[in-house]
Amino acid sequence: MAVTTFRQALNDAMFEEMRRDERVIILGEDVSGGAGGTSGERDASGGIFGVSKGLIFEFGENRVIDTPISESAIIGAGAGAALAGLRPISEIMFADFVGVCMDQIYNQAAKFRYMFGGKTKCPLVIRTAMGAGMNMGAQHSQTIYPILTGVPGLKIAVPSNAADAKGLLKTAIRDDDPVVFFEHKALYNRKCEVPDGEHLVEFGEAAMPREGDDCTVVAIGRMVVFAEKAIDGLKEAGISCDLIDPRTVSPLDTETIFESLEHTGRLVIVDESPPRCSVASDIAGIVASEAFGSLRAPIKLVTAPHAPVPFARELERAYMPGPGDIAKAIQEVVND
Amino acid sequence: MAVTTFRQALNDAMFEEMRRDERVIILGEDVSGGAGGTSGERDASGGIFGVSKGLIFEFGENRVIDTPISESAIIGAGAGAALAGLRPISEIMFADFVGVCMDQIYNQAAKFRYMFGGKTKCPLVIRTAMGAGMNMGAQHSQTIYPILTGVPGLKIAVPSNAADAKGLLKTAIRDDDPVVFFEHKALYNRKCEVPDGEHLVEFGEAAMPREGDDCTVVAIGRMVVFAEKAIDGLKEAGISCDLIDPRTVSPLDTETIFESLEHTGRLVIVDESPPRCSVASDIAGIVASEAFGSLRAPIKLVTAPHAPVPFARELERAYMPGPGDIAKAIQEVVND
Amino acid sequence: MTELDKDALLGAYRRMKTIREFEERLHLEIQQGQIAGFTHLYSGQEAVAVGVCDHLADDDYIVSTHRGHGHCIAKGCDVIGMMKEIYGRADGLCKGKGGSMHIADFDKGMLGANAIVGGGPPLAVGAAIANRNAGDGKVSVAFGGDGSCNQGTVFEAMNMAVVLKLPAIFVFEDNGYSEHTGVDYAVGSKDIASRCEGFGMPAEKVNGDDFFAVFDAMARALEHSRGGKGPFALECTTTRFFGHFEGDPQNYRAKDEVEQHRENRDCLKIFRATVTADGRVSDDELNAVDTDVLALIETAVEQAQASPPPDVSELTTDVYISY
Amino acid sequence: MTELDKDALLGAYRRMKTIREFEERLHLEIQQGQIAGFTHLYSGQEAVAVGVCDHLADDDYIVSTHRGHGHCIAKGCDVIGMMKEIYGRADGLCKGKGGSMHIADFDKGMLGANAIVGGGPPLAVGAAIANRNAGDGKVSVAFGGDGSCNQGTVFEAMNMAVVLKLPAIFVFEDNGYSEHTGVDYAVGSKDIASRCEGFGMPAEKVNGDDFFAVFDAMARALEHSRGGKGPFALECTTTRFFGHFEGDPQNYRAKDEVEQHRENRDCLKIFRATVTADGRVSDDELNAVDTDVLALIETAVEQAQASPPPDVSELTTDVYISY
Ligand SMILES: Cc1ncc(C[n+]2csc(CCOP(=O)(O)OP(=O)(O)O)c2C)c(N)n1
Ligand SMILES: Cc1ncc(C[n+]2csc(CCOP(=O)(O)OP(=O)(O)O)c2C)c(N)n1
Ligand SMILES: [Mg+2]
Ligand SMILES: [Mg+2]
Repeated sequence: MAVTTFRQALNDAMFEEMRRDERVIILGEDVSGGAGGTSGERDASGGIFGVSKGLIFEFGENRVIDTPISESAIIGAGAGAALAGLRPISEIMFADFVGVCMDQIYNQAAKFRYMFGGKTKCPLVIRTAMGAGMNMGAQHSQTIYPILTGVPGLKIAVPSNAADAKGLLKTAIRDDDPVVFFEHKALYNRKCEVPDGEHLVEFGEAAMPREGDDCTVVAIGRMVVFAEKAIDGLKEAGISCDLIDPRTVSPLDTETIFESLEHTGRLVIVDESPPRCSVASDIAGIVASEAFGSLRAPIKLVTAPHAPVPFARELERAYMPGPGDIAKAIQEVVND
Repeated sequence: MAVTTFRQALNDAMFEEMRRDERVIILGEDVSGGAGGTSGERDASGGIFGVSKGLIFEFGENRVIDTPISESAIIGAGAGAALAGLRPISEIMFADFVGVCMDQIYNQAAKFRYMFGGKTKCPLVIRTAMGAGMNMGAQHSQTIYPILTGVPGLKIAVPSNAADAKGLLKTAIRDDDPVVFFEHKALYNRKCEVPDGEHLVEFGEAAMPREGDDCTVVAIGRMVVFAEKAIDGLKEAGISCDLIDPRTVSPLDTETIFESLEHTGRLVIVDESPPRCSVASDIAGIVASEAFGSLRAPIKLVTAPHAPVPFARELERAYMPGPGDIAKAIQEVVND
Repeated sequence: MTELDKDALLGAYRRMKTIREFEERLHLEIQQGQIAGFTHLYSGQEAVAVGVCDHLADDDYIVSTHRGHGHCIAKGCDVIGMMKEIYGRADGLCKGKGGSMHIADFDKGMLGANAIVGGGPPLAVGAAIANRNAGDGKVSVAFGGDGSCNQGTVFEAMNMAVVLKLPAIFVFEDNGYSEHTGVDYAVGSKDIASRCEGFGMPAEKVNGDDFFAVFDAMARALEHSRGGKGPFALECTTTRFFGHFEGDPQNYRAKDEVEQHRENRDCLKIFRATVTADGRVSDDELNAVDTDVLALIETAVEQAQASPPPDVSELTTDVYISY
Repeated sequence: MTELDKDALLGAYRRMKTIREFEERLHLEIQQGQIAGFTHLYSGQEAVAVGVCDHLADDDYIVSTHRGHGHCIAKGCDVIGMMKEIYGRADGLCKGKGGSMHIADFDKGMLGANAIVGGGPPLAVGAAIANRNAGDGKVSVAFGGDGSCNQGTVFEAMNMAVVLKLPAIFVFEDNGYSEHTGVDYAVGSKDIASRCEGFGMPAEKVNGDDFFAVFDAMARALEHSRGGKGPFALECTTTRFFGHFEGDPQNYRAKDEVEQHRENRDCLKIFRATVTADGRVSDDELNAVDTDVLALIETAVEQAQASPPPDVSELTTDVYISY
């Protein structure tokens, strides 16, 4: 096991998969960078967050493709290349930008297999950076995954740590269905142990980084980090929780959630997104319809407010659910 | 009271509001139609569904604007004109097409007021036709409102009958916030009584077209029609229901839902959308967190399956929730 | 004019005629309520689809539009499977799940019709990346209408194809209208080819009613693109013989416009006149093709009508390969 | 060259200098960790913003980009309010909710910076509809970078402006790069003006380092657009003196590129040389402006640092007017 950053784990995953299968290509803005620059230096960025650093030198310009600022063409070209036998990774720099290429994601890539009667597949991975916490303002800080989770035909991965990031990305690249892969910007520098050698994480299998009896906490992406903090802090107060990290929100491992609820009877769901039609309220809805009998208290949703992401540090801090909000919700639910 | 079609009610609403306020304009593809045609006839379509028929003759080309097939420019121009003091109605022919203009909806129009510190407003109405049932296939049959309901800054109207369609559209046009207005294609020819004279329906106030004791049914858009059928059919079996039509899903009138639940204790939610992150699961989630105490049985969600909309009649019929599915759900919940 | 032998000429005629009769028959079937949904007929534009696709092999790719039947037939899709699809039958090309606007046939390099205007060209760019990387001289063709050339996705695709020097060919069929709006209104430049040139690729404007004009221009486009010089655009001026969709009252067209076009701009008539005039093919030979084609269409309709609808269990299959 | 009187010249210089010093100071403040977030500086491009906006009144509209400080200042936004906004303060122009990429000032006709590349031009088209309908000779200007000219929304906006003959002016600032990619790589046509012409509007390519070149071209653009002839495009070639965003190591640029540009292509130096050469303005007069500007920036920073952050209760206000 090596201790690796989330960024490095993703980079490793791409190196490994691109070596393993020459059909894998990556395309996006500045995924290498430097094309047409006066220094002549390629890989001037390696992805604006450095995630695709170095790929161009090993795999060349035909497989590591810098594109103009044309997200519909980035996704469309990925989807079209997938229909034509490649296994593309299309990078959308910030998840917020799916607005300019949404059609290619939800009407095209997601629906090909169904519309065409199962006669094709679209093994496209869309990698994108999401989330608040860097004071980037309303158009560079959203989570976005809620609006894609409901789209039939897409799979949605939201890793919370480096090991899962690597294992899920490798699985995504090998998966024959289109996958949207959300990377929280605030996690890129976080480290954890990542298993050596081939490491794959199956879709639809939640992780349970904490186990306990009093409450089930479901948290997504970076919120897992905050939930761990909250839960660890509640030990003193004698409260213990199951913490469930779904890792993929579509498919969603409801079984693990339902099983946990059977013994805790209490549920807190943490999602960095605004509340309406979020994955938090979705999971709550699923539980209220399919595992109602297990519930011994109202479900608590800990989410961002129904507001865009504000710029000022103080407001953005208040916007994001934090460990304190989570701890408070757990206590309330447990005492209900 | 005159008996009027849904289509005519919408047309009346636009005529009335455009007469009342000359800042109201409408723009979209073929909202009039015939420009550049060889017959020289304007208003050749009046909107592909005929909803804007006749407007051009009264209000002229400066206010009834036929556009190229450029949805980002249609929404963007609407939003920009709104910032500049007009009150535009931008028409997106089929709701499915929001994919090519999503950014202008959710990153631009929705966020202006917040990003700019409350120093402006964006009184834009986006009118669009939604829904399955006409064998139009996977890219012309979606409901779409779930992916916009979660966007802070937007209001979302989904009328189920001609009277509400008129009243809600007039309210939308007068509203100072951006509103997305969803018109179910299968409702355009449906008639009902529409109050004469000025008829406005407030946002965030649900209607209750049926009242009863055994179950609360929340249904959206065309599903209200099916729910009415289902509920009326259950009278014989001695089952009576509150039927709640939220009319706007953002803002959502949770109060009416919670009040109803206090006496029924049972909830069925009907939504033509696929289940994940739908308005159905969202309402279920809200209830499970805020009105849990009222629930005496699991919530039942009646939705489309997690699949694109299929083409063949037989499949599409099976795709859409129908009165039978709703009746079955009510019976199950009541007997739980 | 390119030298085509008799077989090639009869083949081209057969494909154009098949499209024509397929569409004329659909028009009747739809009027009689046999077919549900939203159907856009290609009658009148056949010379474009066939003039382009007659250059292509099964492993060249095309992407198509909402008005896609012609492209499918030209690219070699099974006509009976298509008819069944449009009828919504279980044994249709896409199991009845796609319908008129979503026909694809991957064995034929037909990557799909598309009900989103401008949806296809970005996909063709991707297919052209696959072509380029394979280095096998294959190309990808994106069909689009005059109206589609106002959709941002199409511009992005053209620019990206130029930047990446891809073997992608953009074919714009200017049939005079996008829905109920004339091209001279909606295309600000009133000229599509020069727009494409603005993106840095060569473009030609050709008479889309003339199979030979299209065929020859496509030969030049292929020479360019297969030669590694990047994309090429064709603007083909043509006309449609029916409404935008079936049921369209066509109030935007002069009363006799279609009649005039059917008289003077019918690509099949023009083709016949050309090839019989110089004696390359006889009227009898063409008439024999007509007979064949009508029989095929009749069979297609009969089989489609006799085919079963998809089973309801198909509702949730094919959403994913695994989930 | 347009005849500008001394006041106009000094005013233009003041605005350019204010932008320059605002940005140079921000660069320092950011290095010192005073300012959070994602900041894109406009230094080097001042002649474009000022050359364009010096023609505009408060009731002409502009829409801007992620690199918007220059446009704001040129259009007359309050510099202190801007600094406070970038600092994230309660009394910033947008109450600290917007930040560097979302500054707007509606009293000044500044409809907002925009963090989505290509987000602005469609908005300008709408504002130009309002201009046209009001019939008051006002115009709307959309600023964009060389990179933005590859985004589909921008093309749609240009075409629609032509179709509707709107008084919209599209200003493309070619500073050589979109992020870390050179314009010759990403713009397939290697020429933006000809692209715009492809959409059916006149376009000019001008030296964006030269205030007078921009100012004169903008005069021609306005004559065209105010005269009811529809949109106009300007491609202004310029350079940026800092990285794409603050913190950018700029590995894509030759080591001495910025230094060279600061030496030879500094629009302030060029302006000074021009106006002092012919004696219209003296060095002393310009130096006096410099002193003023530095004092203003100092005040802005001091006030911004002293200002309070927004109250947490502001988190959920301004989402709607009523809900
Ligand atoms: C993004 C999008 N906008 C609008 C439509 C509705 N629509 C379908 S076909 C069409 C006109 C297309 O015109 P053109 O590209 O000229 O093709 P033609 O129909 O003439 O073959 C329109 C507006 C659509 N399907 N997709
Ligand atoms: C839709 C979208 N795609 C990508 C980005 C990320 N991004 C921000 S600025 C930029 C480069 C813009 O280049 P250009 O238009 O030349 O403007 P400049 O930065 O040079 O002023 C990119 C790619 C974005 N903000 N929005
Ligand atoms: Mg057309
Ligand atoms: Mg640039």
